[in-house]
Amino acid sequence: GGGSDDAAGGGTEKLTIYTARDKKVATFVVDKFTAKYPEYKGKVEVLNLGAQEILERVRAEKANPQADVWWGGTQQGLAAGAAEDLLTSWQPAFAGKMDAKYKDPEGRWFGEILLPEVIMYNNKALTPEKAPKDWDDLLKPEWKNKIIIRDVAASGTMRSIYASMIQRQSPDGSNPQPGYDWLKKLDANTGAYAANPTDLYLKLSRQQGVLSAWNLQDILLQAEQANMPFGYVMPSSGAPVLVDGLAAVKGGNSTGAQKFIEFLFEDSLRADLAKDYFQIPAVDIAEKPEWLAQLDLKPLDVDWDVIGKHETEWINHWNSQIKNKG
Amino acid sequence: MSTIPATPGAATVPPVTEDPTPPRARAPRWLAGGANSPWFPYVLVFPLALVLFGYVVQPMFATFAESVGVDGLANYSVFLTGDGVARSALVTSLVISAASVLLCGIVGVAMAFLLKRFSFPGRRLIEAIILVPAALPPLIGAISFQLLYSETGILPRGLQHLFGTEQPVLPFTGIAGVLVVHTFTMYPFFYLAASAALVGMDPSVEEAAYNLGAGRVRVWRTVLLPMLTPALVSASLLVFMTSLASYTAPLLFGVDQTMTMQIYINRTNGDLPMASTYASVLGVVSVLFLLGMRWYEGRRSYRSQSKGVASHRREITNPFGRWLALLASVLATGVLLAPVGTIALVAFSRDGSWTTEVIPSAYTMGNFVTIFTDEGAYRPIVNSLKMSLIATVACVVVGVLIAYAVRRLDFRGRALLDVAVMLAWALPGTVVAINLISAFSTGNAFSFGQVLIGTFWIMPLAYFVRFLPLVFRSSSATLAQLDPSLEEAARNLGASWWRAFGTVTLRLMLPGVLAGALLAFVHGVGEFVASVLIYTSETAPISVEINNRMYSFEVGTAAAYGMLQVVLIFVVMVVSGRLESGPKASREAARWTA
Amino acid sequence: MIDVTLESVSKRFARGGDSAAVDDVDISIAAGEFFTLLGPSGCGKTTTLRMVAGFYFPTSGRIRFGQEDVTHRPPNKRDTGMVFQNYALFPHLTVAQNVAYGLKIRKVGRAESRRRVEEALGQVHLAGYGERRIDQLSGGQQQRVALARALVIRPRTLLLDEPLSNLDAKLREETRVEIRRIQREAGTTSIYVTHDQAEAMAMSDRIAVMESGRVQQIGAPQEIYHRPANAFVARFIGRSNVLSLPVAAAGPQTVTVALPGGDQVTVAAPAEHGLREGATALVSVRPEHIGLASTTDADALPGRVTEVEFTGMATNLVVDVAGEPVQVTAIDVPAGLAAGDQVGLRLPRERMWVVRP
Amino acid sequence: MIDVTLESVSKRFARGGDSAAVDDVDISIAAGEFFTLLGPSGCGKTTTLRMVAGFYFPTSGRIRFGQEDVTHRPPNKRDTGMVFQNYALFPHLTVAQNVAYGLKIRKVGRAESRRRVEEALGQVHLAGYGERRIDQLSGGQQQRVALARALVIRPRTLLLDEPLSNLDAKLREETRVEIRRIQREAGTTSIYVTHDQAEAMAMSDRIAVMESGRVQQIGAPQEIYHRPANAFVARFIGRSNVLSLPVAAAGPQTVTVALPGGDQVTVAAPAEHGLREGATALVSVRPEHIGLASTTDADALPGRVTEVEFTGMATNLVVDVAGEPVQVTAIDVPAGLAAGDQVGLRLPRERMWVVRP
Ligand SMILES: Nc1ncnc2c1ncn2[C@@H]1O[C@H](COP(=O)(O)OP(=O)(O)OP(=O)(O)O)[C@@H](O)[C@H]1O
Ligand SMILES: Nc1ncnc2c1ncn2[C@@H]1O[C@H](COP(=O)(O)OP(=O)(O)OP(=O)(O)O)[C@@H](O)[C@H]1O
Ligand SMILES: [Fe+3]
Ligand SMILES: [Mg+2]
Ligand SMILES: [Mg+2]
Repeated sequence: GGGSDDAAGGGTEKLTIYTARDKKVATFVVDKFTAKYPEYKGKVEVLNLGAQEILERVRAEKANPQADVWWGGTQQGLAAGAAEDLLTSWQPAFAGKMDAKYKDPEGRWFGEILLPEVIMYNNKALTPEKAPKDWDDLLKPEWKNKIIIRDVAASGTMRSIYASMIQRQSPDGSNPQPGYDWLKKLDANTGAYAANPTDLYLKLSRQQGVLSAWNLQDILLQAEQANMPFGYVMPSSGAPVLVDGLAAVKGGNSTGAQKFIEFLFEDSLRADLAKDYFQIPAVDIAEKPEWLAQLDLKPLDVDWDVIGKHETEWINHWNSQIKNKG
Repeated sequence: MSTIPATPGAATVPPVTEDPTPPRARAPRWLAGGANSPWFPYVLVFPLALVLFGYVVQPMFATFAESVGVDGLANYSVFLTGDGVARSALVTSLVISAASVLLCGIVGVAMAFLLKRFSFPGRRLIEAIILVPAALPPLIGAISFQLLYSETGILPRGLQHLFGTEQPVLPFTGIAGVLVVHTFTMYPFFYLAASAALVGMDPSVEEAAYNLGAGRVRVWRTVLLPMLTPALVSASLLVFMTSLASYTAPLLFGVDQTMTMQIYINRTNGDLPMASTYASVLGVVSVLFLLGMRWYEGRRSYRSQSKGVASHRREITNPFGRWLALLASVLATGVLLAPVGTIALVAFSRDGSWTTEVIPSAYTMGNFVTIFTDEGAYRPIVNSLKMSLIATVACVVVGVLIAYAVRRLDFRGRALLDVAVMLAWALPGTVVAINLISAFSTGNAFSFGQVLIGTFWIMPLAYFVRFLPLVFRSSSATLAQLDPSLEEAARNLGASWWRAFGTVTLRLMLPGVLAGALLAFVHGVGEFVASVLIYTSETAPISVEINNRMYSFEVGTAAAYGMLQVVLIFVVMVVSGRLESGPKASREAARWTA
Repeated sequence: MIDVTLESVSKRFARGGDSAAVDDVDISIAAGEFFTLLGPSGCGKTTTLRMVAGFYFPTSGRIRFGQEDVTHRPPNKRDTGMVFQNYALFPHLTVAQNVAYGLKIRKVGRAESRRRVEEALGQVHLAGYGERRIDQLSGGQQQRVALARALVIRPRTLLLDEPLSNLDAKLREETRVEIRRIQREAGTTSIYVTHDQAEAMAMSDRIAVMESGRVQQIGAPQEIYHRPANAFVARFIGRSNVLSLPVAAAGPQTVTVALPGGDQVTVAAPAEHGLREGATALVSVRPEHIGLASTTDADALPGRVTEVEFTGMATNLVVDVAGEPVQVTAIDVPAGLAAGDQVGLRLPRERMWVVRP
Repeated sequence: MIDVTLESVSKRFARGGDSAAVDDVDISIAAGEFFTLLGPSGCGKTTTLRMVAGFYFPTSGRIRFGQEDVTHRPPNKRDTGMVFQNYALFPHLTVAQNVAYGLKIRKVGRAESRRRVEEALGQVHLAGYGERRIDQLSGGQQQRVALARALVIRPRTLLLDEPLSNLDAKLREETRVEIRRIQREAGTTSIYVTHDQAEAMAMSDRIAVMESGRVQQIGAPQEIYHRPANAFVARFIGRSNVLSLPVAAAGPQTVTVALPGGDQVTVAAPAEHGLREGATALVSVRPEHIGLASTTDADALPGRVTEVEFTGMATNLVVDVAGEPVQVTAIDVPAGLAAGDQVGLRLPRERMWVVRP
């Protein structure tokens, strides 16, 4: 049996969280949570998984859900979960403050943090001045084989960036060709595709390439906490902003799950996470850390509905016709 | 399984079959009647078949059903038409697998020959480290190869510095890189199988070939290798299927048009039927390969037909050969240990201190301090050990029996049983795990009515299903060499089938069984893809821990964990090396080099 | 009392060609009897033995021990002790452990077991070899371990498949006396396979001669030797001349045949020989029963020596008599007898016997 | 011309106990000679053969082929064809492929190879078995394949380790004639190990009798048979009575001994027998040379029959003569002779011979 039927003494049920967040973040948050709600002390079980694995697991466990909270997932992933009827629909207190584009209209999932996708560079190899200023600069011949890209098809983040690049040039998604051409040129400049984030960081830090496209939070985390030689450029035409969200799993311990999710959106916690873990909250918070206050976030105008409709087709096309062919 | 079955699983009750004999002989006969009663095979095999059917075959069919669920066989047509991705993925996967088999075969058999046929200083040590590459934690392992051989790797960069060239020298990329990783991590399949077989082989046959004028190479080609066929077939199957289902290596070396990558991509796309289609094709290819190999092996007999017992008696006085063997082994060891050394470098280097340098510039013990000060540090290690051990024991018990049944007993459906066991190995771990989740989310007959999801037992069960083929195959290979008249002699002297099996057959199969058990254990400790889908916070294995560290780019501590795993497996190797042969293997080799 | 019965037992191998390895064999062996299977290589001796031991199931027919049908009884329930033609020694056990294996299964106590193992090793002249590994023994020594292993358990039935084939004459003789002694003392029913006819003759109570899976004759050694049922048995057991001679007259139990020289002799024949005057009778006569005589002897058939072979105890000759080669074994041969010499042969009519084709 | 020479060759096994398996053996074999090693089980025959084949290196001593020292030459460079005592057939090859193996290595063309394989299989009576798998053959059939495999390559030296031990008498005889024929035709030097003395006598040019790793006597069959060097050889080759008799007088090449009854006989003795009057001489006499006589015969030694054994061709008796058991083999035994009967024995003085202890 899972969390739901293991009702323990004291009336508090076990709370199982599947999270794609960094282990440190998860530990930090859960500690605060149990500090505030002592009845959950020793009752919270956190499993660290990849975003894709959470989807797989929740999907496979549908008949007898084990998880209560799905914490950390792309908009697409969560939407897929919602579509497969895996998620609870509810309206938390913070939902009202949240921009509609960051949440599911039926309340099955909510955005937690915003992930602007920016240009990343190795700051030992390049000065900020020499680094490209906008997306189109990446296509310049001087960057030939200097770009490392986290392999696209298997990464939610990258799929969103690439789809945005296509949608940018065809707002209604009817003509992906200009986007394809653009990506083909990018492919020509791409020296290698990295297998996973770690691989990307390694390749970039070891200067197999010097440029990439990546999310702001991780760039800052790596630079500050892991001593990596990374810097970022906010593209002048704007950065696609992804939403990373969370949800309560249907059939799980919904009391605990909802309590936890509400807790996550508390102002002070958000501020701490923003300060220490470079998170950009999806709802506005009162006191912003310095970096966030200074951040000149310029969102690229992306229509996620259009992307949602075409992403599979576009990425499959890219994967089979463009990748390594430019 | 902990509790009383809610539904009486057929496997738990002795099968009630109509008994054709008079009641007098009835009671113990189904057990003691032994291998001679015409329906003994079914008694032995029935529970096994049930387990396999429940855990492997039926989920496999479910996968197949999903692939044809919506639009029939349309999904399969992409392998014939489509934009070619499917077809080229299939071709790439096949090419990589075939090449891996070849390379692993060469390396593994050569090492087996060196270590089992020559005695030289340090041989025991090399025997102990020889399995370490297989023990590399999946993610770290592949990354260590990258750190070694890729464009930014130690070797190409080192050579670049040495020769002062513009570009790194001799980097491995793409398929070549994948093959390097495969060769290094999978040659132990061949090594273990071939060494077990060499030990069990009738030496006089080799002498006969020399006597008829065959030179050393020729003897190898025409006698030794053919006589090793069961072992080689077993290893080929394992390597082929592993390569086919290999995921990390192609991923890291950017070979994305492989079957497994396509499965992953299609899952990410949310196109589950298509993913299932790929998985089914993978299964079908594996089964075809298996059937081909079975046929190939079945054409001949490999049992010693000699009278009496011959011992290795050929002696080599040529010291040259001995030193050459030593040299070759030292070289091989260096190459084998290089990835481990790389992990050690990472583990001991300060985060961020190793970028463009050939080797890290600053060192620290910090990573080890970090993992050991973490309060739950030992938990994953203990978990992995415990779960692998349980699974390995189960694999040995069941695997050996199935091997016996398939090799020695005559019953309908032998080939089917063989295929059923191997299927679990042919399928990607993710698929197996998902099948298990579906099977055990709710109680059903195959789980004895138990919901296993979220419990401890699901993990060993997954390892058991996945690694059963390892023990099964290598046991089966040694059994092929064994003269059945030894077992007959024991029976004749009054031993029941079980006793004869235990005291003679099993004892003589031991090298192969141990080899398989070792492989199962090592793989169990490193298992990630299935574990990550079914572990709970209580049962988090070491691989998940490593992955979490990798995920947060704590490469240093991940490597430190990796080192722990390697050391652990090294210890197991040394212990089992003692167990397996004691002084006997050395004696064997010594006789050859007296 | 009948102890082991084979009732029209046949065995066909899936890939053994068309013919059966053992073909409709009927044998009954009395309790305590020493029964020998004799026959050319590949005639089905081992196959028969293995069916009795329970390693093969007859394709058809039944096997009984006493009254019980054991056709499908597992080997370990048959209490047979078998010496395998290929020894089938346990390579992972020492000599003593090999021999002790069956005792251990019979739960014989340690001390008793030790004593019996030592005794058995002594019986096969391997005292002191107990601690050796099997692969440190010579071929003959291995064979003796196999024998000791079967003897030591004192089984109800002993099945011995050429247990002495790799031993020297001296040892073989000693060992066969030992086997016989043990077997007699315990009253063990024994089925013995050998290719050594002298051995078969000397040891057996009865012998079955097989050919191509079929039993040709069953009888006491003397009977088989002196009254072979057919030409095959006559030729196979010992050496024998089977002469084709025209029948001059036929009685109920005798036949009168014409010798090459023209003389007629009356020789014994089986009751239903079915020969008539003018037919050709096959008459068997043993080489050692033919006497050498000088060419001048009127009673003797004249012939020319074509081959001379010295075998130690005796000399074998082949003598051409009117175109038919006749084998003769003689102990006292005229010194210097060589191929080409003329000799006379004396045929012993009382030792001649008509056989069936 | 000397073809194979063993020069004080010894072989000790690491774990073979204290004594050497082969101990200071000196043998020279002429080209084309058929040389036989004879000796009890475990005496070192196989070990010697394996050193010649190159599978063991002598612990000391040298082996030469012609003038060349081959002590350390690898086995595949020696051009010997060996029949292994344990057959050592390739289980993964068919019968025909087994036989063809050596031909393939010698690069014999396909057609020629096929022809020769068929011929060789015919020679061992296995025509038609070419496509069988080895595990589908009987023991004797396997042995014949091993033989064919060695014969077919027509090696420079044939090494045959009990190649006929599992064949029936008939087949053995035919096969040994075949071996001899092939060997003679090609002039192949052959070393043959057998435990069958009749075989050794009939086939060999010379025989070496070994015991406990040492050579006891080397000589032509007749010589070994009639003039055994010592009591061991006398007893081992054929059956022999070695009587201990008091020396009445000693000549340079003869010794006069007193028989149990009191009669004296003068018998041949080796030149350096070193016996004096009053010493005890060992006198060997073969059972088959002793004649049976009636008890009334004055020339005959009286004795009492203690054992009677029928062996087909002859009857073996043990006769007690003044307390000493004397073995007698007779072909014509009075009907109904049984243990306890009194008989007379006639000792043939010209066939008696003094042996060394
Ligand atoms: N590998 C070994 N280690 C130790 N002793 C051995 C080894 N091989 C043989 N021996 C011993 O050496 C002696 C000679 O053995 P060998 O095989 O030459 O005998 P053999 O004359 O061929 O006997 P048989 O007629 O029984 O085959 C035997 O006493 C045997 O026990
Ligand atoms: N497994 C088998 N498959 C096919 N044929 C077989 C098999 N085993 C034996 N045979 C054949 O059956 C016949 C009888 O074999 P068996 O072993 O009983 O002979 P045998 O009388 O013991 O001969 P030998 O004296 O040579 O040992 C032989 O012709 C043999 O080739
Ligand atoms: Fe539960
Ligand atoms: Mg046989
Ligand atoms: Mg021998």
